[in-house]
Amino acid sequence: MSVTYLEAIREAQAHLLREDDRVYLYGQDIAGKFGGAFKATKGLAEKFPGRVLNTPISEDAMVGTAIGAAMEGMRPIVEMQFADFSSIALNQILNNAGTQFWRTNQPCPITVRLPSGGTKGSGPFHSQSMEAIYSHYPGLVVMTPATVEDAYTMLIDAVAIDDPVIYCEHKYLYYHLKADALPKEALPIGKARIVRPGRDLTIVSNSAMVHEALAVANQMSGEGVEIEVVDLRTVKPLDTDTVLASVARTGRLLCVGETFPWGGVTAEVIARVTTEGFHLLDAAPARLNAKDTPIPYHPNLWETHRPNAKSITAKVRQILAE
Amino acid sequence: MSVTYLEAIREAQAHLLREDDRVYLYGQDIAGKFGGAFKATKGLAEKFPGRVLNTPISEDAMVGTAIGAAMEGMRPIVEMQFADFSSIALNQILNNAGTQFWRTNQPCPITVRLPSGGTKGSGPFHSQSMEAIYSHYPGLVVMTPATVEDAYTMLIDAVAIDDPVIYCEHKYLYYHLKADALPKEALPIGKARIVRPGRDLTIVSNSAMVHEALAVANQMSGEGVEIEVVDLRTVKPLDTDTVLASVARTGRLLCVGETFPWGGVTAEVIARVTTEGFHLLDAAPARLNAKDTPIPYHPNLWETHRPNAKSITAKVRQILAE
Amino acid sequence: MLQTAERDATTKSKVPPHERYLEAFRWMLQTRIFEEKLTALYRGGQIIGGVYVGRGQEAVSTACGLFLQKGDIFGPLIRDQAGRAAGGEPLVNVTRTYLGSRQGPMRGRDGNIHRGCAEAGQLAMISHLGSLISVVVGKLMAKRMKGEKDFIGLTTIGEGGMQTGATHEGMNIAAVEKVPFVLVASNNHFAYSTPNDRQFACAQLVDRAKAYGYEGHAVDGTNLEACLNVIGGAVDRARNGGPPQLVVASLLRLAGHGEHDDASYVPAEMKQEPWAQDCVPATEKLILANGWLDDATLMQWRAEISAEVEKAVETAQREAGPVGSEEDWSAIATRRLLDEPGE
Amino acid sequence: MLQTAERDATTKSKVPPHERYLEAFRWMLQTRIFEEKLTALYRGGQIIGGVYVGRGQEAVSTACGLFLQKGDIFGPLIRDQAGRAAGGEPLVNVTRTYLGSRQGPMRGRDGNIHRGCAEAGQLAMISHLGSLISVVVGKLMAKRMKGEKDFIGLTTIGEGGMQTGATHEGMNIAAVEKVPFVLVASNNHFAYSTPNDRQFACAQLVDRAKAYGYEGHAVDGTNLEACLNVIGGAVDRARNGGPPQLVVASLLRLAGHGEHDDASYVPAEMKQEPWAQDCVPATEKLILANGWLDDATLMQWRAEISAEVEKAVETAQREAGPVGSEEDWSAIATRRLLDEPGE
Ligand SMILES: Cc1ncc(C[n+]2csc(CCOP(=O)(O)OP(=O)(O)O)c2C)c(N)n1
Ligand SMILES: Cc1ncc(C[n+]2csc(CCOP(=O)(O)OP(=O)(O)O)c2C)c(N)n1
Ligand SMILES: [Mg+2]
Ligand SMILES: [Mg+2]
Repeated sequence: MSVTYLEAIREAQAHLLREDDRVYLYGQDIAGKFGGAFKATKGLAEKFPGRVLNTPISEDAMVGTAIGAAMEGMRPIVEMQFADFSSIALNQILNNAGTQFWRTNQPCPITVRLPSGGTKGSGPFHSQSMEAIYSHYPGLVVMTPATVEDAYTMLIDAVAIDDPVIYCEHKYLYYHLKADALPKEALPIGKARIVRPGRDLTIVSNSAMVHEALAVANQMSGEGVEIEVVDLRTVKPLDTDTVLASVARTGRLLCVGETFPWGGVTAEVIARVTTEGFHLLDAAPARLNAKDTPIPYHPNLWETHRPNAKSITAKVRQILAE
Repeated sequence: MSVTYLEAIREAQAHLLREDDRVYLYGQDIAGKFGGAFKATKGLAEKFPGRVLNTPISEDAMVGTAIGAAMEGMRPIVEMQFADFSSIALNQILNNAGTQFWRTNQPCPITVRLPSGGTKGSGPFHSQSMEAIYSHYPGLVVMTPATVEDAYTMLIDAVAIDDPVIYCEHKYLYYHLKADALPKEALPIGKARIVRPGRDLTIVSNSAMVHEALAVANQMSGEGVEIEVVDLRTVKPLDTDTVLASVARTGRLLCVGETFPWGGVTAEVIARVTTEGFHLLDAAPARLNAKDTPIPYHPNLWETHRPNAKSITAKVRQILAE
Repeated sequence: MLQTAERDATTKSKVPPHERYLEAFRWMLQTRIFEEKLTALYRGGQIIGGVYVGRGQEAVSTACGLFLQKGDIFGPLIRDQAGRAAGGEPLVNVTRTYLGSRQGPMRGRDGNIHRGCAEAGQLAMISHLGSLISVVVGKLMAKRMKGEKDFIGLTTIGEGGMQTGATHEGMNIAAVEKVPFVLVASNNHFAYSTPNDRQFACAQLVDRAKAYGYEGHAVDGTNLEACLNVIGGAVDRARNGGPPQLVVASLLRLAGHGEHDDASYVPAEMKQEPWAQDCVPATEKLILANGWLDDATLMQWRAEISAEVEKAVETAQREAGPVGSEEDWSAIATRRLLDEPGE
Repeated sequence: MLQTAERDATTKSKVPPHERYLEAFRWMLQTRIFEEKLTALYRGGQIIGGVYVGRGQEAVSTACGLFLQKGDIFGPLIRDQAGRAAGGEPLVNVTRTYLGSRQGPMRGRDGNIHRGCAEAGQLAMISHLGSLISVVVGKLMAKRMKGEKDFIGLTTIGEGGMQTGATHEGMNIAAVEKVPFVLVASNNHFAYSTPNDRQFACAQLVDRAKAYGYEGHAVDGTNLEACLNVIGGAVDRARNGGPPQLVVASLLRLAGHGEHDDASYVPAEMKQEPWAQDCVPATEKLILANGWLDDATLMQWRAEISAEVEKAVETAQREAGPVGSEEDWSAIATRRLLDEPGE
């Protein structure tokens, strides 16, 4: 038996509905036999009557109702059909959910699931990675699980947390990623993971980019280059300590992210490492991001738009050559 | 005769309405004798009948109509009553205006004025600086004028540019800042300005923070510390060359910004300097931002929330002590 | 209040037109006296930030707060001092907020009309108009899921706020979710300085009710009896299983948008409209004319209210504001997940 | 087309019920044949991304495109292949987009139904439903400011898209700005998999017209004659100074949301509803029964259309896709302001 990243997300929601009667699911097309645009809630409506609800096409109100319900003691999970449509709910997320605890001292434990990231032929409005925008504003926890295990445990953690959580699940990993079984244990939220130990250079990345980085690391170790790969897991809070410890070991840093460049995850990581661990670096830090254009529809363009094994490898060689 | 920052914005709009019949102004309460929540359009409706229009409370539609008009050859200037309310228009700005040229090869020359930044007693929803969010996404030019002269010339430039421009005007500077007259010439858009030459350390900042930095620089020069102050002027594009040249002279970098810390302007500047000019730095770069909470209402809290002369001075001493 | 009101009422020859009429009037009077004090403090430079009053809208707002019960949800907005008070918010919460006491409900973190009052089931609005509607709907959904009974949710909006996308999505989702919801809209003919003709183009805003599957009610917002009957009736309909209710009150904002605004843009003719009359003196006149209260009682009320107001102001003025260096700068409840960007 | 249609019509005993009836039918037929080809290509794995068709909505969509003139604005949406074609978009634009030719209108940067056609005044939608409405309004405002005459703007929406805040703000601002605007809403009873009862709760969506100050018209979306009369009439009303027009067509989406979706959630009974009939065969039957066309001409039309379709497909298939390394990666028009984040 094996579990995909997508199944892990479904199982986590099934577990939550089973174990915690404060939990309900709210989103477009998630109910009935249909079970969501990506089938992340398939079968759950039948199993948990009245707790998996379809919504009108009203992202602002979807999140608004979740905020109200959370303040009444519920633990709603809102599914955005695509992360890109959360732009409509952004005001409720940033200005309402994100300010609630600071302003009123009442927690606002909503979880917003964002099917994120690029896939072939999806284009500018079905491919976005929005973790940087949600991390920039105060009051939110922002998760970007990169493994089947994290997809499962982090979603369960997200609902347990008394604060609004933006859970960015990567669509490219839905089917590509498989594990043998659901995890029994997990790293605590807020801790980054050393996915692969190394000696010569640290690649810090998150979500789908972790796997591009890993591919490069494994392939280059054939050449005797040992790359340490760090998976941030949550981008807010960002586990600066684990990153600094890795850079202390390798002296070299490459940050790889799928968000747009300006103020993306890689900018924040580099700012932290250079302000807090400047003397750990033996060479200039570097970053690879998606290009600063909308995400292209055509696979030929899309593959060039995001960082990939080829561009990462080239960049690693360049850094090591310094 | 002297001109305030706010008057410069009004004069720039008067000039544009006079010189360019493609220009019209669109916003809440900007018409009639009233002339806007901050009076930035006072008198213009009478002078230019039919070209200064009040809108319903519909930020999404305000920007949507501007996009359509711009694609028909007009040059709309949209006034948000406060930058904070542009969250409602954010989808139109990022996903519609920002993607228009890339997708359709047709330019979308809208200008969106965002009365930005903190002032006493304004609180979480009337104080935000949103330049980081708009710079993160592709397709926009983002300006943050810090002087009366720039407020005037950059707004005129904004309308001339064939792309969507987010013009962040700082409310704190509206009345505090005065110049003797409107400028005859200006730096080109995209170039940062060395506001004050120095030797020992570079402070890179933008908008109202430029003046906090200047105050510190002038005061510390009494102690023989010469700080070079760089005003970014536009945060996108970001003039990395001018910043690098300054750091090459001083070897030390402090970035001061009013946005929230995670992925803010300071993170992007530090990422650029350390990736492109690592060896120019004699000490770890540093940054000061607003705190990672909503912007407080009470002046006692607000003054601690944003960087100020006191916190900048302390940080400068710390860097120089390295 | 209830006691006073009923006693006075019953000792009179004629009975007031609504059993809670006098009680309601007292809240209107309290609000008028209290807000005039706040305005004076503002003019005296003692207020932090702006002051926003509900002058002219006391009848509608009082009716919004008066019929709520324990367990109900109230989402007051910018003109709702009367409804907040009638709904159970103590005056000292208001003065503490406006005067910047750290002991206020928002602890100096947010201000003026953004305050909430959890004890009274009153939500803390954010500025973005319309955003509160779906939040109220969510609270009602939660109460139903938890098996609570007999609750309703009521929130208010202006004719300008009705043009936001959030209001549309919120009104629609309330109807789809079939929650016991009442939206009271006050068309006070101005959104800040903007008149109706630049805000909407439908014949009457109450036509929006049918567009969402609500029951719609138009009411003269200057007539206390009508407000009590219509809003009270809408609350009953919602409580007893009716569809969502939209009440649209017509009146004039009798102050500036905020106290910084002289409202010189309001045309003189408009002030002559029947819906432009001031509900507070109008109601008082009616009460005295009908002998539902005697002058003595009325004078006594004024005295009591002034004392309450002075006390609330003095209390807040004695209290210290927050201190930046002592503030807990955490935007999240889960301490261990605090992000430390470093400097 | 016009010629063909009229010639056929006039040579027959009976005249079709609308002068452009046969022309309209030809667009419906072209769309059906063309979209079936696209579906086949999709099943054959030759399409990049998804395929979204307007099966069952050809009568409404054709009517949306048919009455537009040079200078008019059309904002087509997801189900509007027929209206796009009738409005002047060449088939090859469609195949180039779906098959990823770099010569397509979107040059591989955006895909499928997001394409626009500037020459035909057709806008390139973004996905976010409702966002296009205010853009059309803005174009109409600009045309008025520039002194143009006789233009109108028409855009379409689904019953699901009507629940977005953007639709609300856009519909309202069109009425406030008094622009010559027509919104054609198709209630095809599903938004992806979501039925009406989870989308809205009003008795009928055409009640939204009054709520904004529009003239409202309900129409049977499966009846070509009705669609031509009602939508054509609405376009005339808008063009001749009438207020904004809302047309709500009732019909059933006769395909999946996209070709990846088997639509198994559509209940069998629903397919028996009168508004669930397929407008293309229904119209064809009517035409033959009345002898408005003879079989020979119809066969000839099918042959001509199939040839056009094959040609459009072959052209696009011969063309190369874009190349990442040669792409101009600039999101802005002003080269000198390109931001270089560096790596
Ligand atoms: C989305 C949004 N845009 C702009 C504002 C700024 N603003 C605050 S109150 C106001 C006018 C509100 O008018 P109305 O809704 O009629 O309420 P009234 O003040 O008349 O009671 C505006 C424009 C806001 N609060 N929210
Ligand atoms: C704001 C927004 N949210 C979600 C989506 C995803 N989505 C695309 S089409 C669709 C269903 C649209 O239904 P309807 O408006 O009835 O049009 P139809 O497909 O039935 O023609 C959804 C939910 C979107 N495009 N925009
Ligand atoms: Mg109003
Ligand atoms: Mg539909």
